[in-house]
Amino acid sequence: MNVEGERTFAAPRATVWKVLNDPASMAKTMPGVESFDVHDDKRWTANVKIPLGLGGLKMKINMEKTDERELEHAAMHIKGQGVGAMMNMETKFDLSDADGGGTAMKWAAEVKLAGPVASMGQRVLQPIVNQQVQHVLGALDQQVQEALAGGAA
Amino acid sequence: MGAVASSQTVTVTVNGVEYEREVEARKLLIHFVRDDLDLTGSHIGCDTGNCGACSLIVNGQLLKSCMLLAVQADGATIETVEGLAEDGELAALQQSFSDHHALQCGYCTPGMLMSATALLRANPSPSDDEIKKALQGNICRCTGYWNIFEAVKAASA
Amino acid sequence: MSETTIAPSPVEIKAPERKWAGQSVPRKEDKRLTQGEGVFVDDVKRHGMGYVHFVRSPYAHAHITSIDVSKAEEISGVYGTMTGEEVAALTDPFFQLSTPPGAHLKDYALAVGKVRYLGEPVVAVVAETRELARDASELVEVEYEPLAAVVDARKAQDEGAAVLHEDSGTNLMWEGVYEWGDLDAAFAEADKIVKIEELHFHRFNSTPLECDGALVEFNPGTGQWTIHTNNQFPGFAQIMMGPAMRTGLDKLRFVTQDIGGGFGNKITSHPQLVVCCLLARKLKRPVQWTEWRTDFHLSMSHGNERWFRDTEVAVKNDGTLLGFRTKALDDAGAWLRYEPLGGVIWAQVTPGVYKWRHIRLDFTQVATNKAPCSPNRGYSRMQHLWFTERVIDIVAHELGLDPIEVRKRNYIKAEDMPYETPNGCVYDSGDYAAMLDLATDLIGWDTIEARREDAAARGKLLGAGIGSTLDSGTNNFGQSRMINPELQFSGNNEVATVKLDIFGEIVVTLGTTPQGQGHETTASQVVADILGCSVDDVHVRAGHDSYWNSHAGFSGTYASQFAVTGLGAVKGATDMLAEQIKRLGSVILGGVPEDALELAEGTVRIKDNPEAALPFMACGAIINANNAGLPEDLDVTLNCRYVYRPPFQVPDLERKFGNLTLTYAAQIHAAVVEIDPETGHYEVVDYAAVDDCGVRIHPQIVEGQVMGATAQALGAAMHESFEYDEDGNLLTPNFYDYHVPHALDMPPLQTGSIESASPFTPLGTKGMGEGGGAGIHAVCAAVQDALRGHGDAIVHDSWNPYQRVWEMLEHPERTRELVQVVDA
Amino acid sequence: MLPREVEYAKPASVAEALTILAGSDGARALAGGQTLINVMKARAASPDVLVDLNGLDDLKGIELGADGTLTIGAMATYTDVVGSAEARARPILGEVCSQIADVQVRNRGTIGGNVCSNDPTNHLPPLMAAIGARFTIASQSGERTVAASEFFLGVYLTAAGPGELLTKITIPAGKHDGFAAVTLGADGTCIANAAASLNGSLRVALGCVDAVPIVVQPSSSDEASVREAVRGVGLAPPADVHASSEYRAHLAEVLAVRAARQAAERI
Repeated sequence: MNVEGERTFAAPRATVWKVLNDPASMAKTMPGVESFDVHDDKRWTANVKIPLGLGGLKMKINMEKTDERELEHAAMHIKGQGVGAMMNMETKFDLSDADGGGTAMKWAAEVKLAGPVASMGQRVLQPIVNQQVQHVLGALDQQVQEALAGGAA
Repeated sequence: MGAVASSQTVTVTVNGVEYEREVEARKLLIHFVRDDLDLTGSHIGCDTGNCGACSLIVNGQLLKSCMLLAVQADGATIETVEGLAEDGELAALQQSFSDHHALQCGYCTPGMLMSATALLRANPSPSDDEIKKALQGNICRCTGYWNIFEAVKAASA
Repeated sequence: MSETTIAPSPVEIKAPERKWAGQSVPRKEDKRLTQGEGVFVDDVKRHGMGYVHFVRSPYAHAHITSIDVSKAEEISGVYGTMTGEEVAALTDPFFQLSTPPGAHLKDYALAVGKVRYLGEPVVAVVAETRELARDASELVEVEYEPLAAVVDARKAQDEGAAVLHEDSGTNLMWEGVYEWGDLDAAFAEADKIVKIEELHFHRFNSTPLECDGALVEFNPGTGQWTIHTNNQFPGFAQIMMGPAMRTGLDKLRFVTQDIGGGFGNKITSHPQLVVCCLLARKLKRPVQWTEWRTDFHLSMSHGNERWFRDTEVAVKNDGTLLGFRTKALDDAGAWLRYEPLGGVIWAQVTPGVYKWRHIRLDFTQVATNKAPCSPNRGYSRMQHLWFTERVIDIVAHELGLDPIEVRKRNYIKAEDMPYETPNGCVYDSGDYAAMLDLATDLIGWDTIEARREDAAARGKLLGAGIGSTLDSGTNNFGQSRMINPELQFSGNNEVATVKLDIFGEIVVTLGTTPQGQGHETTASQVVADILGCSVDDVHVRAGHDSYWNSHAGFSGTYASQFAVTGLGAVKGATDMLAEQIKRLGSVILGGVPEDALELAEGTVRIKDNPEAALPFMACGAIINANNAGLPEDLDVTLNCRYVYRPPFQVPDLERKFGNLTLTYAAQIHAAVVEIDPETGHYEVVDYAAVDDCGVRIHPQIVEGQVMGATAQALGAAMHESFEYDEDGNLLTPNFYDYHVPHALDMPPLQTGSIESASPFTPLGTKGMGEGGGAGIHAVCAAVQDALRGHGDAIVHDSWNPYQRVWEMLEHPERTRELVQVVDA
Repeated sequence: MLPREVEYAKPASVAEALTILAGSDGARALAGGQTLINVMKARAASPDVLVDLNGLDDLKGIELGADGTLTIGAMATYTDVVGSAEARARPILGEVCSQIADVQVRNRGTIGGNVCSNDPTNHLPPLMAAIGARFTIASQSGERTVAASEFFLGVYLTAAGPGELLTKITIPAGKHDGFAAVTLGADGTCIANAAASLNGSLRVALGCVDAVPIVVQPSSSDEASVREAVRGVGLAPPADVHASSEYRAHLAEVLAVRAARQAAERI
């Protein structure tokens, strides 16, 4: 399924770009992140337990940056493997200066789920994916604010 | 304080016989009845609680035993299809199922009989719609239900 | 009817006086089944058995890059595992029925190197408990490299489409051209040509309530496996498994008691059975496999999905049908487990119930990344018969003719029976027009217009439709040679053994594997009539055991044949026993000639002097335990085995011509639907089913089959479909989304029947039970009728869920574009 | 059929239940289990600890206040509601509960479980949203009461979070309600549903079209206003094998009209 949207951050592009390119910050945006390892500046791994209300869904998530244009564009391949659930996600972020200051981010993701979880049915999964995406964006915003604060300090 | 444990001793009375077994908390009641108590009359036809082949009467209430943990049945009085006939004599409902050819492969029949038994206990002379509604949670793939309705109707007062 | 096939010569029916046959006696099976005392496969347990859990592919199409079972095997209570690599080392690929390219498939019991559909078994794990086996399976690490999936059969042969089987190099599995009569002449003679761009028969199956399973024991001393299973065609499973496992067929002992429904869906469990056999030998303990509902939906025996494209129908203005051309594209799924037999089975009913003589069908079967197709009630004929019924209703709709009239005008007539079809099949008997009259009377066809107005007043659209169909039974396996001339199959057979035991018990052993058809009951009726005893005196063993030596190559319960093959064998064996009892009787009763004797009241006695009678008990005792002094030349064992062999010839492979099945039961159904035009939601509000399966041994059982098949058809027409997304994920893997009919879904039903005895079978019976397709045809016709005057949409699909009906109302033009009528 | 290992506790009081729930973030309350146990069987989700609420009788009561306010304990089953004389004060409750699943499930499934699982195909979330139910949530730090708009957060997600428990649902007096659904067959899974309440102003809640029930407040119960109100929220429902996004949005509109009509006809 495809999810996309646009979001504005009250921060300069450089800050947002920094967060998007910092494995540590990105890992923190994962829902229910329990641990993460950075392999290099292009690849990192996170162990997450996605909260599904009825119980957490444990997943090992490998992220690989597949494309980037400094301050403008980044694309990532995200592969999640959990018991009874496989996730493949192609996602990209495009940054631009928002009119009225701050940074506008256009994002889009193509999410593919497989395994028993997929048998729960699209009417359940699509809203769940949307929830998780909202969570990630919220967390991203927080990371940006922290980076700003950090920068200020 | 109710102890938190991954297994416990479960005591149940099934068709008048008391059983005591140590059971994992995750074990479904239907597996407990079929595998641990060797009462294999009740069946499993799906894994989502739709088919009703595992229907049992637990403490007087008709339930699907695939959506109940065995530990939840601790202390319960359970009725299964094995308890319907008395000294080899078919109960009226069982006989009626046979008379009306309300079973073919017989796999859904135990659950079907438990649902019909629960119905006739609560409502000895149900209407056609009440019979259909009472059986809505039991799937049969052989008969198309028509003969089952007839059998239940004939067995009702 | 110029050139004729070698039609079977009519059998002189020496049926005994029918005392029991024809009566709906109480079913012998019911006493145990109503008390939960049946023995189904999952009820069979053995000391120390291990539970098998399959690790299944989460992808529709992927390379397997690595498999690591070490973590799973470390757990205490885990007995062991099996991977595709091991299977490939221990077995040979299953024998393929197809000619190339399908012949090149390397089909093993577990995925080797690649997975080709979601849910395909990849690794088997065995543990002390069911739960533990599944826990351990979660620790098996399989790395996949996903590939593009082929989901739409119409794109399977496109340039650049992913190829499932590198060994065949193409997704084309089998193709063949069938042409009979003179198409050019037919189209020249036609007034109109009706062109239908595309019709689609969807993918579903009968979802028996009990899924597959097995308990397998290996005896290292004898090298024999005992396979307790609910496979419904052990004869087929054995010939698939033996060569693959490099063992003799007698080493594969099949045991079955009760089976929780089969409907053809339990024929192709041989891959899982092989894995269980290998595990039982490897782990030196019995292993038990239970398939759960989701596993079944993901992987087991889907019914053939078929497209009919570029159809052209030659028709006269008065609705006389002359012939048709079409291109059938069949979606076999990922493996050929019984396929491509579907590529010829349809030809048993080539013209349907109609007289057209000029037919061409180009059959193409392709592989897709979906569950493998295998027989499903109505196997391959249902798809074709749906097509012929759709054609009739589309032609009537487009030419403004009455569908009833068009049917009557084109039905094969009773006086033309036995009727030789354009491809040499011989329809044994029947009166379709009389059946249609009965069906329309039952449903009150003359009141339809009034009911249509009444519904309209309630804001509903009412429509009525007819489904005519054939239930061809008793295969001539020689038709498999039209698929592959190298195959050495032809004819058919079934076995029964009847003996008179020491205390006079009459014991019957069948080769069949009944799943609710009541074989124990009907067999006892046939035996009782011949031996002049009561059905209560006849003991029919429950189930199948190849150890009993009462089976043959085609033994099993499938394809509408028990009433012919099974009961034919029972009759044959019982006639032999009766003759032996008389021979013994004539000796013991002092040399009375055998024709002066009769069997009655459990004795053999002198017709003119019933006092002089020898009870069966005495006969049994003499032969089995008290035989000193009997004449040396008295060849009597009172234990008679008979193999029924239907009268078949090998078909003419050049012309694809010959008799492909022995009997042709018929069903004519009528359905009335009511549509809510605002939502597309609809209900079947009235239904009638008329059946003709020749002589009925047990009318209640026959009616039960008609009812059950009807219910399955209603579910398939409205709700049931194995739908996949573009990545090959199955969207209907359980009973939440795969909605089978519930009690509240059933419409009022009236059944009727006529009996046209088959001239070709020992008892005048015809096999039956698969005629449910008529319900799908009837619902499609009724929906199309209800939409008349409301956009006049044409029904192109056998599956019409609410959304499709709504779309037909919103955009009828999208369906009309696919149909064209041109002057010839 | 074979859930993962799980720990089980059957507390004797709500307080005890809350203590255990607070003890582990993997702890989940087990009500009727007619959703949770199925999800566990599929191993799609796996709680670490199940806190069985069956047996907590103070969660089962159904009480009718003098002002007509109905209070339903979270552990009351559908069958309890259908058979309850008090619950008849709000007739729609029994009517809808009697349409849920089948006899066996109605005997075991609970009102609290239904709203807390908040599966998009459930009947009660839209109904509760329409009739203005309030949800009382207990935790070790006390009790709070929230409206439907704050209660339903997402699929399988509600305001009753980790360590918390829905104890009761409070429903104001009223009789002019309606409910309409399109299901698979006579009684299968809901493809779309809608609940309406016309006690004072009209509220219509749409189910199966989003992660939470979507509430619209048409200016009147006539068809045009209801359709306009539904179009106004710009539904973008999830698509599945039974309904495209477009078809589901269409059904929502039609069912909203029918539910509103039923509510209006009861005046």
